[in-house]
Amino acid sequence: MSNDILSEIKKDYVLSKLRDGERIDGRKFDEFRKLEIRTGLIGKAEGSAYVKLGNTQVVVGIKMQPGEPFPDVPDKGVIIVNAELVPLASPIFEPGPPDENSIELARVVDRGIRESEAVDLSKLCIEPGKKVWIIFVDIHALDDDGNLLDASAIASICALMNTKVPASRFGLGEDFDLPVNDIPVSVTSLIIGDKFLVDPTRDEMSVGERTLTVTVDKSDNIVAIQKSGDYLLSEPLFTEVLEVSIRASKKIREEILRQCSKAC
Amino acid sequence: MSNDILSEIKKDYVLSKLRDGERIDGRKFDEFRKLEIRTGLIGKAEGSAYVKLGNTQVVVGIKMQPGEPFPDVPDKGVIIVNAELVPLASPIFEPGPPDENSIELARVVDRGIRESEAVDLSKLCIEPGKKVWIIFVDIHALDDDGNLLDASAIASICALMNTKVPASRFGLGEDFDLPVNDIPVSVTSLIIGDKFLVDPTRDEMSVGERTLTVTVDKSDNIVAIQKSGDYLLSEPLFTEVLEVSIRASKKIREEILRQCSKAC
Amino acid sequence: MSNDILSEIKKDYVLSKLRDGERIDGRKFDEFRKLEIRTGLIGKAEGSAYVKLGNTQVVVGIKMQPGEPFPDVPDKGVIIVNAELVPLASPIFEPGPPDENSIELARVVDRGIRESEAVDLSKLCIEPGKKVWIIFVDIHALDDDGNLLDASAIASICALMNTKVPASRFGLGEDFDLPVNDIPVSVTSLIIGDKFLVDPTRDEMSVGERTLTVTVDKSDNIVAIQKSGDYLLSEPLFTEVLEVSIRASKKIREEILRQCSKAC
Amino acid sequence: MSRPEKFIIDGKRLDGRTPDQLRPIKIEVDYLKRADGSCYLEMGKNRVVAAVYGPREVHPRHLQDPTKAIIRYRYNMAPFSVEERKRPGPDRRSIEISKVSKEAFEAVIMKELFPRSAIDIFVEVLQADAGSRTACINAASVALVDAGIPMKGILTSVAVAKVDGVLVLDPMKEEDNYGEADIPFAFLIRGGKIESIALLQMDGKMTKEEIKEAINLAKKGAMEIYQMQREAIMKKFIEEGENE
Amino acid sequence: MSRPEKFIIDGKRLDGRTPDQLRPIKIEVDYLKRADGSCYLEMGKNRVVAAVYGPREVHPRHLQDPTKAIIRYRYNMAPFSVEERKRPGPDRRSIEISKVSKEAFEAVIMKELFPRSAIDIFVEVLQADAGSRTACINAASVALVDAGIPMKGILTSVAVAKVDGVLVLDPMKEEDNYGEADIPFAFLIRGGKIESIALLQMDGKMTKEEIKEAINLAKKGAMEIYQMQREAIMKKFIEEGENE
Amino acid sequence: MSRPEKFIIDGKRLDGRTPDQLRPIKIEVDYLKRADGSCYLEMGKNRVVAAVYGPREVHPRHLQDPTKAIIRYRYNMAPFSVEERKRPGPDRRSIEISKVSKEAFEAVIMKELFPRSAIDIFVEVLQADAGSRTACINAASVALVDAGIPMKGILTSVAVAKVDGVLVLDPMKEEDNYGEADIPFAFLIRGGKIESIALLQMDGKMTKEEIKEAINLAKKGAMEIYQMQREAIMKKFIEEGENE
Repeated sequence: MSNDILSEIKKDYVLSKLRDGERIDGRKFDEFRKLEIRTGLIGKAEGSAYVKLGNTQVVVGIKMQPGEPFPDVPDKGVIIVNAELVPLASPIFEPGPPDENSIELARVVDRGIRESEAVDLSKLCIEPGKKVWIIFVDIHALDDDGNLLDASAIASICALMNTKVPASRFGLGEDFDLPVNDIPVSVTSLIIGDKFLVDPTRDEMSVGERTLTVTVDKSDNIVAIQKSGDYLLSEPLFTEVLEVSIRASKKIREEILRQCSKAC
Repeated sequence: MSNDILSEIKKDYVLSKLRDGERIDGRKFDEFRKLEIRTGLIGKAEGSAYVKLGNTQVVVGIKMQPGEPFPDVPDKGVIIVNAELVPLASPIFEPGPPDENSIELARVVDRGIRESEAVDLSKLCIEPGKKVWIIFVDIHALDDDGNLLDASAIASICALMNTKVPASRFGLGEDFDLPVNDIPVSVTSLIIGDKFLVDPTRDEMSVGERTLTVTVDKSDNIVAIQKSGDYLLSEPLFTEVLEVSIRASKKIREEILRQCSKAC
Repeated sequence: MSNDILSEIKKDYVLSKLRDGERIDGRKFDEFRKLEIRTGLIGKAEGSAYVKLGNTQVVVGIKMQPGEPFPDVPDKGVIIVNAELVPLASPIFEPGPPDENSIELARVVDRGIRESEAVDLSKLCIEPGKKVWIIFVDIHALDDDGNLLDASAIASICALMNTKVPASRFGLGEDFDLPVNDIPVSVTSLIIGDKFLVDPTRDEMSVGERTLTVTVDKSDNIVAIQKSGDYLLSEPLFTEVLEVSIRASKKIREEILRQCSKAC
Repeated sequence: MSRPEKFIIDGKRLDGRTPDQLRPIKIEVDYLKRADGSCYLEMGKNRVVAAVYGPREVHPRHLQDPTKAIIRYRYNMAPFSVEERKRPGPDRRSIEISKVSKEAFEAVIMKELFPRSAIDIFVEVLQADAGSRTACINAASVALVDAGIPMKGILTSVAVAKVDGVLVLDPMKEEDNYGEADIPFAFLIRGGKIESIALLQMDGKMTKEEIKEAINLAKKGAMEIYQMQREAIMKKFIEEGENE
Repeated sequence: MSRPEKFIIDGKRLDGRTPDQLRPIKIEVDYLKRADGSCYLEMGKNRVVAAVYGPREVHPRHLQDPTKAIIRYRYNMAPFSVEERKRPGPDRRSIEISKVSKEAFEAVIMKELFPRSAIDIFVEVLQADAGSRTACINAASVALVDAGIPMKGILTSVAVAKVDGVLVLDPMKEEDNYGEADIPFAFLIRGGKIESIALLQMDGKMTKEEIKEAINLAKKGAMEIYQMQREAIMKKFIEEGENE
Repeated sequence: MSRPEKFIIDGKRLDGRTPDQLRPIKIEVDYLKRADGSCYLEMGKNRVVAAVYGPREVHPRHLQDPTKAIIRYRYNMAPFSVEERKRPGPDRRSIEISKVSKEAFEAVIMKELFPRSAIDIFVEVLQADAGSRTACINAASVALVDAGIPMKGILTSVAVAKVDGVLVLDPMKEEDNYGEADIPFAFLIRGGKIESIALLQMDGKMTKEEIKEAINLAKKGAMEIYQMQREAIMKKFIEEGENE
């Protein structure tokens, strides 16, 4: 119960600040929190990345193994994205099979990677129609202080950029770098009436979990959109979010390149 | 709560009518509701049938694919009957894996088809001991206004009669009609004390879910019986239900042939 | 609720007896209840044993079939131990998938068999890396009057000693006796403060489910230990339990040999 | 096992029985300590154990019925009870058997005497032969009496099969698997007389005349089983009397 | 099905439609007896049935919301609705569709009027073509009106795809599978006018200009569907009037 | 990985350690924001994170204990934590580890102070080396202190293995997989002294004398780990002090 009151107070504070044109942590409306990326920390994985976005923390590990292709694309590798919102990461996450929120998160991250054609799947065919590389992208939440989705998307692409295909382990020649051609960046905005805030914190989310995620590729194409939450979105606001998301995505991509090229 | 009262009133009404020798909808004791059959409405299925029995509606779709035979009958096709009592069809159905009622329904329908040898499974062997045709009969309830079982059994056999074996899709020669040799008809009676009513409606079922289902083949053999519900059945009543079921099954079979030959 | 009171009274009784240096059923602290073993009662199983330890009853059945070896031990058979604490055996067992208690029981029994190398798995290879014998040890509780674990362990090894490998059924030559080289015996003690009681009954367990299980092979090696329950164990007590367990295991092993050689 | 060429030779079945003969039956009452009532039963190669718990509190509260006890029945097969190891947990067949068996007992237990409570009947099949559901009902009946649950009478169950056109009582595996039809019955027996049918299923092919004939054969078998159930219960009470 | 070489030939799509043309739509209101509101809808080869139950009591009590009704939405595909038999039960795709569809309806249903209760929306896909989620939302909208649930307006849903660089309305299977992008929309229509976006997803590749263009195309299609939803509802009320 | 021919050469283990030497350990307190207490810990190649939530309300009400807090412990491995991808969700091994770890903490947490509430301990294994259960207990201990949960002392955990007949402290993967025995311990340390054993398991083959020897070796290792746990906690408090 006391949680409800606390949440009510937070909500009022966020809204009153917003009326003054400010965010509670002083950021600009289109500004992400501090981003920290570390790759390669999980030696047993083919690739891995730890991302800290403000206080939100997530680890992504990549495992690869040979397997069967989809019948309709017999000469391409397969990507499977899975997210575990383990109860360690938030008082509201529960143990058990993935719920609608973790499934949505995994699927939106998946669409960003897939539709930007970030991974060159045609280079992951071992024997057409029979054997291709399967890539498991496992998102493991550690601390959900808001916007786990964008943090997960960043960690996923960084982990992929950091991945070595373990060919030798399976007697399939020498290991090689996973071919990554694009860096899709998802930008999630919290919608509050006719305003919006990019990369919301958990405290900001207390005004209502109403978000719009726009994923952008390196050529400024939109590759995925997800409206999430029980709200009505006006067309002008949508247009504005689109513009801002494209701009914000560029900055994040630069940050990824800066931190990841160093790390990889 | 108010549902309990409504149900109590319905029950009294059914019983008082019954004392006058009448059914609430004016039908005779051994009379089915109006039966409407449509086949072929699901183009993506190998066979399909929609059945409306009074206000009870059900759709059955048939899918076929090559698979392994049972070890003890290596040269025969396999039939798998599955029923989904989805929550759309009744306020008392719940989402989730099949409960005892949907399992019982599927298994009684299955026994009617199997024991009447309605489908000539010996013509569904592709390679003895290795590969035979698997027939999935999926019963999908739409509206349960009583006696979903008989409606499902009718829809199942009609869908089978309407099925084309998709041999060409699997590179196994030309498509051919599924060989159907019999039309088993299940007749469900509601048992009320020492009386019974054939093809009960949901309102009639309010007196207690106590039924006896007798499935009859075209030669008047009994091929399946299922007593369902917490009641004691006297031998004379059972004998009477048997007789009436055989008679009623003939009429339904004629109706199936009339509507289905037109449709198929 | 009344169960709580009953349980409280039992607890007081056990503790007051204990202060007088006695057990409620008059046994010595290191004494097992009467042990009765019958083997071969399940003709459809490859091996089976019924064990009655006091009023605790359990049946173990062994089924064997060819299957794949573990990749890291390609030339050895595989043992899988599974326990079903079915609700028939105790008012507190619930239907459903194995809970932490049945998993722990199965795994401790498994470790005793595995680590004592009781079954010569190297004689169970059919084709190295491809096909070995899989042994399913299924523990089926009938009546849990305390110490189901030791009763299960005894029944498991007796069933294995009683097992014929069904080679002929799978066209793999003649049936032969499962090669069993050791008789691991698990000894479970109930820990009560700085005292302990071997082979506790359900009534004795009312003082708190705090046990220490020590499994001993025929050469007096310890092959498995499991501390179970929310208590702190002092080093001197642990040492004492070790000594007593070794002694007690010898007696049980003799009893097994006496009853089983007769039976097998 | 493969289909035998003939099921009946010189009036005798494959196991030497006449068509109207039961398999050997063994019944032991009060087999378990923890259960409120229990029974071990063999019927041919069937080996089953039944336990009754209750009347007792219903735990997920919303399952309580304020007017009567709820009856639960769980038919479960041990993994080693059949030729090919069965994966633990209920399958569709077990769920159906549990349902119709539960309904049979609901019709005879005086459940109105115990509102808000549950009577749990658990049967474990340690070894399954043909007719395990009938063996379980027979064991459960005895366990209910042992638990002191008031009933309108006792349930006694037996099946009839048709093989080579002949009706046979209490079919064995081959008759069940390759026969032309199988009907399991459970009857309510009160005052030593069969009163009505509590469980009835059938699959196969039979004329209505054959079905009527099957009932008579089943009733004959049921009366014999009933005597054995009675004796087993009596024996327990006599022993208890002697022990006092 | 394999990728067609060209999607648009002489300004016509593979099924003969122009880029801004909908597939044929058929709507039947009050299709089910037991549900409080229902609708059968065809949209191309999609065949879907929607049912609404409620406002009704929420059963696992702790799910109740003391300030408003909870909305539940279950999108479910029949096993035979797709080329390869689908295993019964919800998969990840169905769960995501159910979530975003539920949220769209949460935004328009006046749920504050029914505290502590539930409004259940069930949609069954009997046959799936491209755009089954949009067909289901259109059917669910009509079923909600049929059930008399107060809403801010009606939801109307349609998708736009991009094929061969051209935006097309209400894509068919080939366009959906092999096209360059797909955006399903649901709009709130009130007083005959599109007010806002209730559902929006997208995958593929589009410039922001194309997305704006797609909205306009979708709005055109939505207005046409809205007219058909309206007519179907009107027809029912007229028939009911006549029957009185 | 295959069995090494020898585990100890010239008194050194495969990774260069002496038999009584621990792997490198790194501990970071207060690693997570949302949890009430947390800890990141490395022990060899183990990388684990522990979080503590509580005392907090118990949600399925009937799980509440009116006399004390219930303790829940969930040991969970990330799918990428091991060589071959692990399917998400608890397996039998994780369930057993969670049980014995929970019981160890139940014995030291002063749970009577928080009736009706729950204290949840979650540990995630991001990378698993040998001894991940001991690493998790060490991390969980620190997280409990960080959360301010009153305990009788601190739990410190380490394993001892037997390889080539020699007892070695804190075994690495090869020693664990191919060694002759493995004993994980957790000790209660109070006032800087080891008081008793809170967790104890063993598999392999050991004489009772070897087991006694193993305890002494484990106690030596535990005291070293305890110092590191203490320092990590101290460091946090000093930093907090400085920040004020």
